[in-house]
Amino acid sequence: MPYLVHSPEDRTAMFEIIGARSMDELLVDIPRSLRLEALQLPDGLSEMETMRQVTALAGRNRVFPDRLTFRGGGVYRRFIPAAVAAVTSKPEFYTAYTPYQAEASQGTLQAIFEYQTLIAELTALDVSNASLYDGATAVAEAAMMAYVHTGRNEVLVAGYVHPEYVQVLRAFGEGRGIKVRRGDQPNKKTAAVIFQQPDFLGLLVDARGLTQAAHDAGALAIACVDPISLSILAPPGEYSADIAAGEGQQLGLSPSFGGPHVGFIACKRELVRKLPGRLVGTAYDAQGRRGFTLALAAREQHIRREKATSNICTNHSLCALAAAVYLTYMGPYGLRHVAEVSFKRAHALAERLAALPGWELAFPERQFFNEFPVRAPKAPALVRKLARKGILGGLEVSRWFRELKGVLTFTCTEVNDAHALDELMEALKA
Amino acid sequence: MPYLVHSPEDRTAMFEIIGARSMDELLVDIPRSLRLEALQLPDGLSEMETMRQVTALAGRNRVFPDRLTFRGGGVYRRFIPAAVAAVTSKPEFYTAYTPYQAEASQGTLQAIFEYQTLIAELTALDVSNASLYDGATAVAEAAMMAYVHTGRNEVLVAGYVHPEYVQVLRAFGEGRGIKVRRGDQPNKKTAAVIFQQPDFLGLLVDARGLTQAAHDAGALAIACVDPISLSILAPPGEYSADIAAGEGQQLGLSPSFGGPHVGFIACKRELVRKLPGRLVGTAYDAQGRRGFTLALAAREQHIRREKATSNICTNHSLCALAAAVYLTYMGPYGLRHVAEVSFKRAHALAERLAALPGWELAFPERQFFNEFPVRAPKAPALVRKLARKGILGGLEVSRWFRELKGVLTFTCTEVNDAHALDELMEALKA
Amino acid sequence: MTTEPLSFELSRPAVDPPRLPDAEVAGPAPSDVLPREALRSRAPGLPRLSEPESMRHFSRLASMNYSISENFYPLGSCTMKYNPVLNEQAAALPGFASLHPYQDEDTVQGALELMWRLEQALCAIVGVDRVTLQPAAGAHGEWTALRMIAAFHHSREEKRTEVLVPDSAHGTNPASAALSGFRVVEVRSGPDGRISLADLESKLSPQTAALMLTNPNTLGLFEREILDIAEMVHATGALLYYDGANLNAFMGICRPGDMGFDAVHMNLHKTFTTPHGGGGPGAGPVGVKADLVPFLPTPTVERTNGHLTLDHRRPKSIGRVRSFYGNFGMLVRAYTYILAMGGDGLGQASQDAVLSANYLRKLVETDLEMPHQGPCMHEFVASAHNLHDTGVRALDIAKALLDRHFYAPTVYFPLVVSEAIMVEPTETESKATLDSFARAIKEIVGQARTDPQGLHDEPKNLPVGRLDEVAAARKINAWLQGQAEDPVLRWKGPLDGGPKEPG
Amino acid sequence: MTTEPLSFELSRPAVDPPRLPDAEVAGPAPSDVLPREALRSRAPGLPRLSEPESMRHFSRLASMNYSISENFYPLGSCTMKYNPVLNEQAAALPGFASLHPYQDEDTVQGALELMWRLEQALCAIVGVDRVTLQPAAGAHGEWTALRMIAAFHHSREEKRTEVLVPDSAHGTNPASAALSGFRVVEVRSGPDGRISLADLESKLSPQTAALMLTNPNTLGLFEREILDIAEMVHATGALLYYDGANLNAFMGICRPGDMGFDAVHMNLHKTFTTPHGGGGPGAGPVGVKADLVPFLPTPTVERTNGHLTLDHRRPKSIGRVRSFYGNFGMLVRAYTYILAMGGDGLGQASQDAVLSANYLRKLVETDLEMPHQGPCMHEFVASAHNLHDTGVRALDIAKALLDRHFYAPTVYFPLVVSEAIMVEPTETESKATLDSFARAIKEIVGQARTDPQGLHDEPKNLPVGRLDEVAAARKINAWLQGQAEDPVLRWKGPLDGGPKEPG
Ligand SMILES: Cc1ncc(COP(=O)(O)O)c(C=O)c1O
Ligand SMILES: Cc1ncc(COP(=O)(O)O)c(C=O)c1O
Repeated sequence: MPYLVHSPEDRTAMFEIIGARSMDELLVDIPRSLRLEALQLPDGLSEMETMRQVTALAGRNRVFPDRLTFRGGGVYRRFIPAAVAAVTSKPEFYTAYTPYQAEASQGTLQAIFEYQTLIAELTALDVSNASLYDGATAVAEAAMMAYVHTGRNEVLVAGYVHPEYVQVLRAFGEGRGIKVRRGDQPNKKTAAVIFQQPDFLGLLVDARGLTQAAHDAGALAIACVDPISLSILAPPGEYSADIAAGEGQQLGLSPSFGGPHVGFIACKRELVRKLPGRLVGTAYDAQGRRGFTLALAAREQHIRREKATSNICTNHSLCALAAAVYLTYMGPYGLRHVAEVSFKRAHALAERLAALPGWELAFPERQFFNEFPVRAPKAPALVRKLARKGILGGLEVSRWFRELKGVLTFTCTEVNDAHALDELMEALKA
Repeated sequence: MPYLVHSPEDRTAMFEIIGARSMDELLVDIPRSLRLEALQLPDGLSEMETMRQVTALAGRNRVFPDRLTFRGGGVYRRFIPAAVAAVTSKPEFYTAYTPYQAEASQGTLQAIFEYQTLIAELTALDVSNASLYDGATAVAEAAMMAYVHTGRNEVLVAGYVHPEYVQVLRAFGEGRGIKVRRGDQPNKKTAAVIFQQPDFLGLLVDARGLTQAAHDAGALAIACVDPISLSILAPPGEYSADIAAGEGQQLGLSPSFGGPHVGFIACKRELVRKLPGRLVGTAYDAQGRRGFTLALAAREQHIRREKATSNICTNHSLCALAAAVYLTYMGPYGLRHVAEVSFKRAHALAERLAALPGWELAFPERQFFNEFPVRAPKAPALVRKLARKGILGGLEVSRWFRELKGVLTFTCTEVNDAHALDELMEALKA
Repeated sequence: MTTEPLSFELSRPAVDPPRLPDAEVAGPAPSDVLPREALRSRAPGLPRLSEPESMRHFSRLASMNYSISENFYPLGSCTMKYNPVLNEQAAALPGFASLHPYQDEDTVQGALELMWRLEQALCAIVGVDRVTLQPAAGAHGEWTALRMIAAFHHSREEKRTEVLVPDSAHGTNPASAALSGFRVVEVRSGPDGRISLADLESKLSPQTAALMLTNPNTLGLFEREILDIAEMVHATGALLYYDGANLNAFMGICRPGDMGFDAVHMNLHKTFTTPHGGGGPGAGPVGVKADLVPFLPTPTVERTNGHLTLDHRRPKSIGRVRSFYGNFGMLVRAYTYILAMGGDGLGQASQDAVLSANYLRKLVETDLEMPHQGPCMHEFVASAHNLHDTGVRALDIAKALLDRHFYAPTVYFPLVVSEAIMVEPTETESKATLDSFARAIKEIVGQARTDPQGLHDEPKNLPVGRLDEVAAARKINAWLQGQAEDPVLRWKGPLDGGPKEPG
Repeated sequence: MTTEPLSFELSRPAVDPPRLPDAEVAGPAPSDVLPREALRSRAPGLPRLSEPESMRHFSRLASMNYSISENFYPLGSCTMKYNPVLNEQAAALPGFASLHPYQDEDTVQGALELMWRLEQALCAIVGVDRVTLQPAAGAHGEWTALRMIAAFHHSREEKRTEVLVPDSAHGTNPASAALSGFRVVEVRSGPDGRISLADLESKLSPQTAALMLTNPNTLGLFEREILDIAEMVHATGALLYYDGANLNAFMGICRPGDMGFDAVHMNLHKTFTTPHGGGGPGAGPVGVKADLVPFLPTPTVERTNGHLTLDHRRPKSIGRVRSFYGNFGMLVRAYTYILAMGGDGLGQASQDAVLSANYLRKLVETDLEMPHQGPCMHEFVASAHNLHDTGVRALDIAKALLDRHFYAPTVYFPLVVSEAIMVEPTETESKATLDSFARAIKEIVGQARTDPQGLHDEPKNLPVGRLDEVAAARKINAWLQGQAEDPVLRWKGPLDGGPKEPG
């Protein structure tokens, strides 16, 4: 059978050494009444047939070309350098466990240390952890940090933060009796003000103002940020937000129907002891050689148990590695270049869309980055029409925000070449 | 620029150390009149645009699904275990050079040693070399061996040997004044009788008889064989052919429009010194540890120069590695299983095709393996019709053999499931 | 092997950025339209390396790792089994990897069908009614299940504030309980390494919301009295939660659902071969009995005459536990594995896992202390306590194994065994490998008697020797008070080290 | 690192074969219809391993290799530069990898277009009129070109039987000439490391069919008098053949075609980054001037108003040199590389290659003997002759470098330099790497004076120590006379070791 190694003769020899006659003797502790005859599953398939079945399922999905994908909402098509898969597909990386034995895991540990530094640099904060599950849980964990740090049990969500992130925040909050309110007026009960920059619609918010307001109320400011935009937009550290959290999918990860991606979280020095999850630090051997090892484990569940800052154990290391490879490939100016291209194209597209009869920018007075909301006539029908032409058009946000009926958000990145924009415009006019 | 590492500052520093002021000073030896302004090629593209252009070219090719590919003629669609690419895509294997420094190349050397053994076992001969370019050059090299060994300058090609192999044999032969004749009656001038088992049409030949005839005339017998069939058909060693040569594409390599594939060659002990190309053997270090190293280099061009058995230097190592992984995955019974499945399906299909009105087996009295020739009404139109239905139908062999007008060869392997056979039959009837 | 510099240390200011597409359209630059204060003032200190340099950098880092691909990895409780390469091919299919999570349902029927089939298969394997595929890992699944359990009690207007957790439990259990708002009450293990029914009895109360149990427990021992335990727990109106990290012990042999568990999490990155990735991503689906189904997180995948939909309208749901629908790429891998193995293969896998564990246990039982009686299930916990007098500790044995090309077992867990050495061979390691591992243990234990110092000095054959974690911790504390130089928790370039404009 | 058993040594008789599809159709089994004597009597002795075992086996073998992905690989004459991972992605596209060579032309227009464009690009780079992409490697290209040269002379009813080859030439040159039916006449190099015009003069005759030249030659020196050489050769009615192994020295700087070469081979697996694969597959296209075009191998790729065809009807063609159309997968990689680099990138690549070689030459010129005056082009040849008195030879330096994580330069080639050490850094190695390599050389040369024996004992840090090739050769000779036991040139199981029927 596939992936099994013992031959019948091996098994016999092993039973002999053990001194057992049969499997049953090894399973004596299991109450007879619990024993199964067999699993109610079909027998296994050959590798070829397995792959054909799986490929057939993949074939029942519609793949929109990246250049004609204008839908974002938290997951974006971007150019992924071949280098990323070349590194993450190395078995030495992807078949290793969490680096408990540091000396035999320096590859993973150093890569994570580099990832931590890259995130800290992007956010302009002091320390990043080794990764979290996704942007939603990263924001929720940030809120938990604020709750523990301030001892206050209310968090304020300002503006259009990704609706799914807010839902996850509520679920996390409920467990610990934390109230999640919408608004931007913090008070004495407020543990943190959470905002997204750019927000779920792609619009820029007054990050400085919100941070100031939070601090004035003795609350923390939590900025949910787009890592690519940070090569151009002021990073949380520059407006002295306390915690930055967000989704790292754009850093070299494929959409993959929503996961696995990677949540990042970074904070100021004072908050490091409250950070959830893994953290890698330097350590030295007897000869003074520098190495890397898991650090500040006293925050974590395996030491602190119920008093841990979080329950997270397995995180998203390999995705963090992908992000590290991506950022190393891009470098500071490559990253800024793709951000600028995305910005320019989004603004060019916004202008062309707004010029269509019956169309208008939903928030003409607001600035945006590479995603923006437009009000379009019969949005639903229109999106279906685009789909028929192989274009994944804007996202209908009314599904989450009733007040935004008829509003679509469009996004542009370096994959949407000028000709793709033209195709979109033609498809809309046709 | 992509793949270049020096920064302008690096270059300046290097020029300084060298003590040269400019590139021109390093290129003084090149006559001025020869210096170019620049290459007449467009500037480089970004990785994304490069991949898009290449993908666009790939998109202009028609890919027939493996299940609906019934065309062979020397290149076959077979199930390729994921293990093969997983191994050959390891940079430690694919970015290494020919293993000149044995101690730092044990991975490649041992893998080739295993490949040599696998081929020797399949062919039931004593020794295999490390690989050749393809089946055609393997047969030609085998003929050169016979020429050198017997001192005779005529080789006999018996029956339907792959026409391209024969063309290559002629080109090789011309250089050395070797005559290539068709026929199966060797004489005193005959260096070798070359036959293919199964032959180009898929038919079985009397390998024993031909070998006997060759030996009776003091000539060598060269068997061009299908490695998969050897799990069932008598291997060259069992009917005491002197040299086995052939194409290894079926051992885990994709069709890839005809290459790279791998030529294999194996021979009896007496002929080993005449073998072309690389050969790996065991060697031991001072502590008695077993290792592997290039062996019998005295046959080769880098030592023997114009007296070498062949000029081959770079061969097809990585393809040989793929074959080794494939054969290790399959094992003796896995390999026999796919051969049997191919055999059964081909015979089932042959019967169904022969039953079609106006169709008939081209050589009803001959046995075949998993490829066979049928005479079909308006073959050309028919093949085009199948193509329109996404089926890569039989191969028109009249293109090489005028006497086989209207004959198509069909092939079946483990990828052509029963349903695919039905689809083919329906398409033909429709 | 040597160490490798950090990418930041290899970086040089003037290295060209990669070639990237131009905007091609006339649009404003950010600085044209955005207010100054919205813009970044100083470029982030990312490294500047050419592709050849960075690829070699990461290739060298890779070679500094042990991994199942090259090393026996007997890490107890982690089920480090062979990761089929086929799974990777499947997950990389564009029909999966390129799907946007917000595509319309009718364009992702294949993805939803895969999720549906995987849910069905997992239901059959653990014996539950429904499964949510959303949790990203085991701990996430634990917490998700406890949220459901809380909602369940709440829906019945019961105030239950305590969750019972055995002292042998994994740290994520109490942590998940606490983060879900419960008070954690520890239940003691008896001398036989199994939960003490007496102690359980005494801790159970009307406050009890649930008992979290791992079975076989973290000692690799099957909780013989599981049926009585289930009865006791249910009698008090509490629910029974199953930590599925040890599911590899009995696929096709028995099912948590039949044992009376109400909620079950599974680690697809353990039992179902999705690669561990050096610390994730994984997937921690949770299966529940009918009573808990209404509380499942949204959305669920529903199938009505062949058409698949995502159900977001579930009034009693605990809501969302993460964005989108789970670690889909991992679900593809697990489904691929289940298809290839089939019911027959999975059953044999568990049997081989148990056989291998008992075999290896037998081989080393004379070298190490065995605190509990066998047979064990898929793993066993030994103790280095017998070497106490030599001064050799479990940690030394771990490091000595590294020098012999084996990854180390889990050490110092579970906490109930002193000098614990937790060994899980899994079904994908050959008898030959187990034999050589046992020889290594024998050799090391022998050396403990003759040359303990030699063991304290290991590892010697790795890029770095034993790292001084105590000194490292001290330095971090100093750093947190601003009294130590980088690099500690991150690299920091010279203050003016922000790269200049590209040359 | 340790050694790894052979797959045959890991094999066990009763291991299950892999799961494979059934026939699904009613058809006869071979034994039902084929005569006994057509059937195999004994199953081949292939190993029987589970997938996890064989994957680990090959993973471990991989880790026993040095490769450019992890090591500086200054192997002179081999141009071991970075292999872009993008090339691998391109070649794996199903639109290329799944094409059958006998598909109808209208279904493979993209593949033919790629070949056409690659041919155009190569023509522009080396300055010729047409290129055949068929040869599988450099040597194959040499032979192909010589066949064309022979056909050319023959078509003009000239009987020219000799090919001139410099003493510094690569072994494939004389071998290819001989296999193509020519008598090889060696031309001596002068003291400056360049071909002696006087000697060339004396060897040229009406018998001369061609002069084979590498420029820069294998000493890394540009043949200054190439224009005179060309004139001399052409004056006698002979042709000039260019061995393109060293093309990396001057892309965009000058062109063999302009130097007067009539035929040129290129090694795509050197200059154009197709990976070397541990010894191939490569690709050795041959470019020719108009006079030789009629003799190109069949088929050629032709393009008429956008439509591409394969031309098999070429009456004067030398015929076929291999099956199908070349190592297509390698052509895809090379084309991808050329697209990404562009004319500007290729030019800079060669300039950097020359810069790096001269830089490294400068760094080591005080440690090793430099038999010839610089500047060099993309590589240089040093000599360990200066260590003669210490008993340390080029081979010892090579092995000592291995222990310092560098692959070794080419040693003992070219033959015209004693104790030759041929170093080619390429443009994709950083200054930092070159500096560390130079430090290693300095260190080793230093050790030669203080501790030569230490160097004779290297390598020490690899899976095996220095292998005794002399003893190995002796054993092979014995084996060939049936006087030595396997394994020598192959593994051989116990005589009855043929696996039994599957259990
Ligand atoms: C017994 C046990 N429970 C829970 C967990 C947590 O699972 P995860 O790491 O996937 O969050 C683990 C794995 O570390 C475990 O071994
Ligand atoms: C100078 C020279 N000529 C010819 C060759 C032969 O090329 P190949 O190995 O591709 O046959 C080589 C490479 O080994 C070489 O270095």
